[in-house]
Amino acid sequence: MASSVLTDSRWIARGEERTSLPRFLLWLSPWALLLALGVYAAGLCLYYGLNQTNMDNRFAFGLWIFLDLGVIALGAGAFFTGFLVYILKRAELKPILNTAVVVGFICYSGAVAILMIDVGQPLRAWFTFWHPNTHSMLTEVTFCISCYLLVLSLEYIPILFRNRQLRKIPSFFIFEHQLHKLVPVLAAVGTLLSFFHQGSLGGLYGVLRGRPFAFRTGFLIWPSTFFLFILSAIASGPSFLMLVTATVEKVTGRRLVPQEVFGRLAFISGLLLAIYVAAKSVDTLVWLNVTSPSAGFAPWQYYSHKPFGTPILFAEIVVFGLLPASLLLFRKTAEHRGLLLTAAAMACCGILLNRFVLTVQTLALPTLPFDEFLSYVPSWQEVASFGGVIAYGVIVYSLSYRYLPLFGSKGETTHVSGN
Amino acid sequence: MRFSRRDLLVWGAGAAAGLVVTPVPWKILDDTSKWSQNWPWIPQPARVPVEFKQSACTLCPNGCGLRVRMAAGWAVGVAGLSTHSVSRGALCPLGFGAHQLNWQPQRLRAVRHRGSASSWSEAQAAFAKARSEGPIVVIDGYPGRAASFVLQSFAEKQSGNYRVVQGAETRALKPYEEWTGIPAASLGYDLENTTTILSFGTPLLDGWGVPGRFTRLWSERAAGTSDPQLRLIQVESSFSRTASKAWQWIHIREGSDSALASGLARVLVEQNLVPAHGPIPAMSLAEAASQTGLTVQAIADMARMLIAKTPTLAIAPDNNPSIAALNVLLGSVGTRGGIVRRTQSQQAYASADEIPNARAILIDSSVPWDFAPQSDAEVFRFAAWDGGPTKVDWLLPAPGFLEELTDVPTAPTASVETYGIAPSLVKPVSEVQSAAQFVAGVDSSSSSPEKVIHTRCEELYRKRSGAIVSKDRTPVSQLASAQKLEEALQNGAVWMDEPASSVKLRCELKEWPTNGPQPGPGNWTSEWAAPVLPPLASKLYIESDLRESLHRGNA
Amino acid sequence: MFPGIDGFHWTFGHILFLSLFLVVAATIFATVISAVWRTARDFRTRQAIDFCWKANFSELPISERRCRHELAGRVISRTCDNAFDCRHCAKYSQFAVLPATGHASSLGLDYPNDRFYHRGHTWVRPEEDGNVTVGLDDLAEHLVGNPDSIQLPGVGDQIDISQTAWRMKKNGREIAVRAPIEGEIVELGGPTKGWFLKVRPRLDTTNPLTFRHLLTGPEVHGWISREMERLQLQLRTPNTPPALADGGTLVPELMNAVPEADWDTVLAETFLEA
Amino acid sequence: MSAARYGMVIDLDRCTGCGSCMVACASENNVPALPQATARTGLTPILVREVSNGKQGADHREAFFPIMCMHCEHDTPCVKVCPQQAVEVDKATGIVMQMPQRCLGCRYCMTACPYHARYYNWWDPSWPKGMEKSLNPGVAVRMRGVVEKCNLCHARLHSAMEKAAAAGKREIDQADYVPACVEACPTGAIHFGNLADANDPVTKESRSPESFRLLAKLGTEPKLYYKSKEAWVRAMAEPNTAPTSEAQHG
Repeated sequence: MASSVLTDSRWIARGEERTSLPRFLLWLSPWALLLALGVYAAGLCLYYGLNQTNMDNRFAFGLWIFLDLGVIALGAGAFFTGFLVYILKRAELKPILNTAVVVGFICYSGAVAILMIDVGQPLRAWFTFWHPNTHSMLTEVTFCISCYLLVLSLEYIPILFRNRQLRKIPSFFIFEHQLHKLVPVLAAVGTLLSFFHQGSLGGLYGVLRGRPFAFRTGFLIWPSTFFLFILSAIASGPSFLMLVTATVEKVTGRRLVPQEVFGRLAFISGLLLAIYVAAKSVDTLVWLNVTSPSAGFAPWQYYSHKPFGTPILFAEIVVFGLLPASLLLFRKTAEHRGLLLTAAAMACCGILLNRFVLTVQTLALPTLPFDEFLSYVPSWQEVASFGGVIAYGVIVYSLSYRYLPLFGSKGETTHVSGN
Repeated sequence: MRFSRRDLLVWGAGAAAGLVVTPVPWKILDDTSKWSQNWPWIPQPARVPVEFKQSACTLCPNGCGLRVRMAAGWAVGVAGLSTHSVSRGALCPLGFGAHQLNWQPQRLRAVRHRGSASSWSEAQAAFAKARSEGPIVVIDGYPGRAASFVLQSFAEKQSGNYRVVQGAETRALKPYEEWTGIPAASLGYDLENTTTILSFGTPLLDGWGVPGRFTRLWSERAAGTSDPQLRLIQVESSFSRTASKAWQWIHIREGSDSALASGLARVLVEQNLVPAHGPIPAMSLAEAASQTGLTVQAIADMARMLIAKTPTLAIAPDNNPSIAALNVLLGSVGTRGGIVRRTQSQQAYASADEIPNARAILIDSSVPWDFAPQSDAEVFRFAAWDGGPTKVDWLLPAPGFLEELTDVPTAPTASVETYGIAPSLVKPVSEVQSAAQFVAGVDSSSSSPEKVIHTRCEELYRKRSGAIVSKDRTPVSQLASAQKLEEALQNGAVWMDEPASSVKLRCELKEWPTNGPQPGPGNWTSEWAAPVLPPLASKLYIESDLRESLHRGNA
Repeated sequence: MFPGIDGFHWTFGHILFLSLFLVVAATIFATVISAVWRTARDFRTRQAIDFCWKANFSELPISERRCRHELAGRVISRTCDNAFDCRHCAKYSQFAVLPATGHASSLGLDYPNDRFYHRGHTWVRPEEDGNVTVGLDDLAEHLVGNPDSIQLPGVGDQIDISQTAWRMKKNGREIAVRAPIEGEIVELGGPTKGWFLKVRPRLDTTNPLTFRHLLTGPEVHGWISREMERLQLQLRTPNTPPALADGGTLVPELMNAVPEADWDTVLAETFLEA
Repeated sequence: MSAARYGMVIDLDRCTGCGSCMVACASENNVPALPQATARTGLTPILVREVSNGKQGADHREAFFPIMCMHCEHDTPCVKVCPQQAVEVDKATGIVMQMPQRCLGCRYCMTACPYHARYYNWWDPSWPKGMEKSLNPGVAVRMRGVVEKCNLCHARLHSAMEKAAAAGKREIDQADYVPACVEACPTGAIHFGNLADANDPVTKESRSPESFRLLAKLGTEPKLYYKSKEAWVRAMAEPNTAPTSEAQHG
């Protein structure tokens, strides 16, 4: 059969219509190009060193750290959904679970990949496990992220093995089944890890006594940002899942998850976001009136620099915080798809903005009285690697969507108890 | 029995699991990190014992004492020699990186004839021919050295001519040479005994003279006190490092230094602040005020400031007669704390500004690179570094930093005669010759620097005046032999003459000088003869906004 | 790189951190290992194969999982929850005694009464020598017609109920035919012989349990008619008229006759592929 | 050897901003001179910064702040954040030590340092042909991709200790241990000493009312003091009272 040469129907789950292979490849090709560019840029950075970037001694962290914090926050949907489904037994969210896992896997693996380029001596990265400095938030981050990435890949395996051809291999099939029965354990571990490193990512900047703009007091060894990050992450995670699912539904033009799932996610996201905004506002007030002055810094010192004036603070808390929160909590919103997605998008932007402020603005602001406000523009290598990660995400997701039962497929919802 | 896909998987998994418990992956992990810790392409200094040697910096005529850290026969670090009685352990920033100069890519390593590669023998031949055909002019940038003596005597033998390119610091003393008949080279500033210094944009705290001399003096007597024993008044049109540290900074219009000097002179005379003698400047006070941008009152106050605490000394960065005249008016010429004459009299040198007809011109490596002789004679130019395009005929590689034995005559601004020796500590990186060695090669009758140094030491010993100063001070009269003296100098000691006898110089000033030659703005490296700067110096000034960008070779 | 070097010293923090790390790592590791171990165990106890079938069965569309008694019209509606293995079905005997209301119209297909039928469209016919022959039923024959290739197991191999008995290729599609009966293969046949395998059943043919799980009598016709309906729907393509027109008799070499149909689904549901 | 707390008092009224300390430091510590480096990517373990009182014309004044690692004592920001103990406070000397061979170049410590006194090796260190012969044998060259900073010329302390050991002494002779910048300063503006020794002149000086520390309110207890008679210079201790900051925020 001539058509069978250019067809992969044998790999696509039976009864699922997918676009033809050539069209699929056509869709992938631009992303593949972007990925290739990203890999090339990353190669340059690894071979010639970080002089390929526009980072410098004052701007020691740049676009990449912002990206890492951002995607990991958005990827929080994975562990949080797992937490809701397996620990809190919210079965109605099951349809979204596989997508959550895949998205989480993409976000975390992408972040780790970028981190490996970002450090000057990747070959020594493992030292952290041998000479851990237990006072460092980064140790906590390294440890949690690497473990959680492992967990995510394990959670990804069952989905992978449910591919139509792979499942025909008995050993795969049985292993998938057995592993799937143990996934709640992984979900529990993952939840623990994620809660911690989402927090320690916030702590990363919160502990910087030398950077009064970021420094926060807190509870025990954890600055307030530790808790704010957890909150904001689990608030934005579901919103991001909604965005992804809705986008896929738009691209493929078919209904993938029942409407009530959206409603549920919207409510959860909105509720958490509202709590976050409240907490964030309190934290900001305490910081501006107590923490910062006691370090010898007056608030006007932070917000008198263009373009980082008070509007950015307003945008972070009100425009991209309070507004989407109330929208998502508003029942009617869930029925109106466009509005719902706008709200979700705003929530995600809010979180990204928060990460941006904490990473970039912190470094741009002067600390010494004779410092000047610094600006930084990433080099094409940085941007390209950034794009590479996005392309990687799109490709992995597209492949998963095409060949794996992502949305409440057979075998996911009803699983026979083996003997 | 068939080998099924399942078996393959099981086997693979088993192998992977097994590998983890073997030392292999851990060993690899460890080795990769070790490798990253000493990448083969990163140079590491060999762990060899270090020793310290004394010498002096001859890159400019101030001859600061050096404490050189040596390893495996190479200089691996430079610091000031704290026992050095002139520089007192201080160096200019350029000195601290000087040990890397010899390795600069701009280092001259081979003879070049009109841009193309040549050899010493060809250069010798060409020079011998020129010598047989006509007079040879020799140009020196650092007079008074043993090498200078060799060059000068050679030039005179050639019925030629010995000319000197003098630095701004020596040029600044020219007016006094005119008026007193004492050669500028034997005049100096008695900084140690002065109380008020009026500096007209002179970079006193920024590499002027022997850096250690004034900076140490300033930090002992002036720094950080509102009423210093040493009052430094800096007159400058733009804010300089010296101005920032001065007791007073007088902000005047650019190029109005002479006007201010005249203005001050008028006030001093008209208000009888000084015993009025000599001419009065033609310029009115109002005129001076309008030129400088100061008020009449300000100038008057300043004049009083000058006589409030005497002795007062006005210092110009370069040849400026009005400022010199102000010193005369203040009675600061030939008095304690003013312009003094050093005991030993130097000769007056003819300037290289105009050059008599000659068959060939020999330029010593001490002459600044940008010096271009106004002559069509064949030019033999010695230099340790290539400072860029030049239209000389012969470019001859000279010894670089610490590569030759030389002596250190008295520094241009010094108030006391000194003599030191800078032994050569490192071997040249290529086949080099100093101008003195070169002429000796051509004219067997001419002496060598080594011999001259030797004789000079014997002379000093015979005179029995002054003392050898290092950690402690030993009068020459107490030394056992000239040999001992030379050895001491070889090891970083300095011979110092008795302090200047403050005999009042007869200084006739016919009329108040009209604006003399206006000095160009002196860069902080202007006394630095080498056309390149130590890489670290230029690097750090690029990596900090501390200095104006350096338009020098590699800077 | 080891304690004692580079000024490495143990602190309480290390112990805490490393033990925490090890606990988590151990948990993850244990999870994987136990999954692997359970997998291995399932293979050891031969439950794996059985389980695969059960899993696949559970993923068949409901219409494919009707209970034989419903097919026979003994009950109104019932889904099989025993993977078509009536031998262990508690309900079997209760329903088996009820009268069948199914009518016997063979829809132009040949389903002789001398044999038992498996839902994977194979039949079993007891022979005089106490063995049984296994073959494709008429519907399957019509679909596949003349296969491009056949891959039979070897004599002496064991086959298991509902596991793959043999494989066939047609138009580049692989078809795994499910075994209707368990036993040892004693002789190989082929299309020409009219049967594919001769099997010595594990229990002898007189044992009622040997054929209990297979369809017979009225059940067959109920089943076939539903299968025909399914084909009817699946083979209808927008532009072509119903392939089973002319009174619904199947044309031979159906796969060649209607190439544009979704044969993936048709074959999968016919031969009970998940 | 009883624990020392090495520190400095820098007399800003004496600092003429000549930069000798920077050159001496770079030479002592084998810092490469790379043409690609800029003011923001260079390696300047000690960096002299120019500060003005923000006034114009005749009232304009300037001072020079030599900035280097302040060797903070109380939860030292860089030590706290380093994930793998590549930075440690040497108990015996109070010197904040950076171990380049342990550093993975994450640069977290650089974001943590309020003084921007830490520098990253953005390039492979390299020298013109032959110039590697001029490297200081006492100090290892750092590889690309790691962070470095002032360690108070630890190599010099090391040789001083060796010398003491050879002489059979337990305490080093303070005269044998003088960091390169201190040695280099032509006006003697940098005073180095042991703050743990109450009789050390530097200890006394550090307590004078004219002495101050930058960003002291951050509570990191830096061991580097500055000293000036000028009120506007002392105001630099406080970011929000510093004259230049108004100029910035005009």
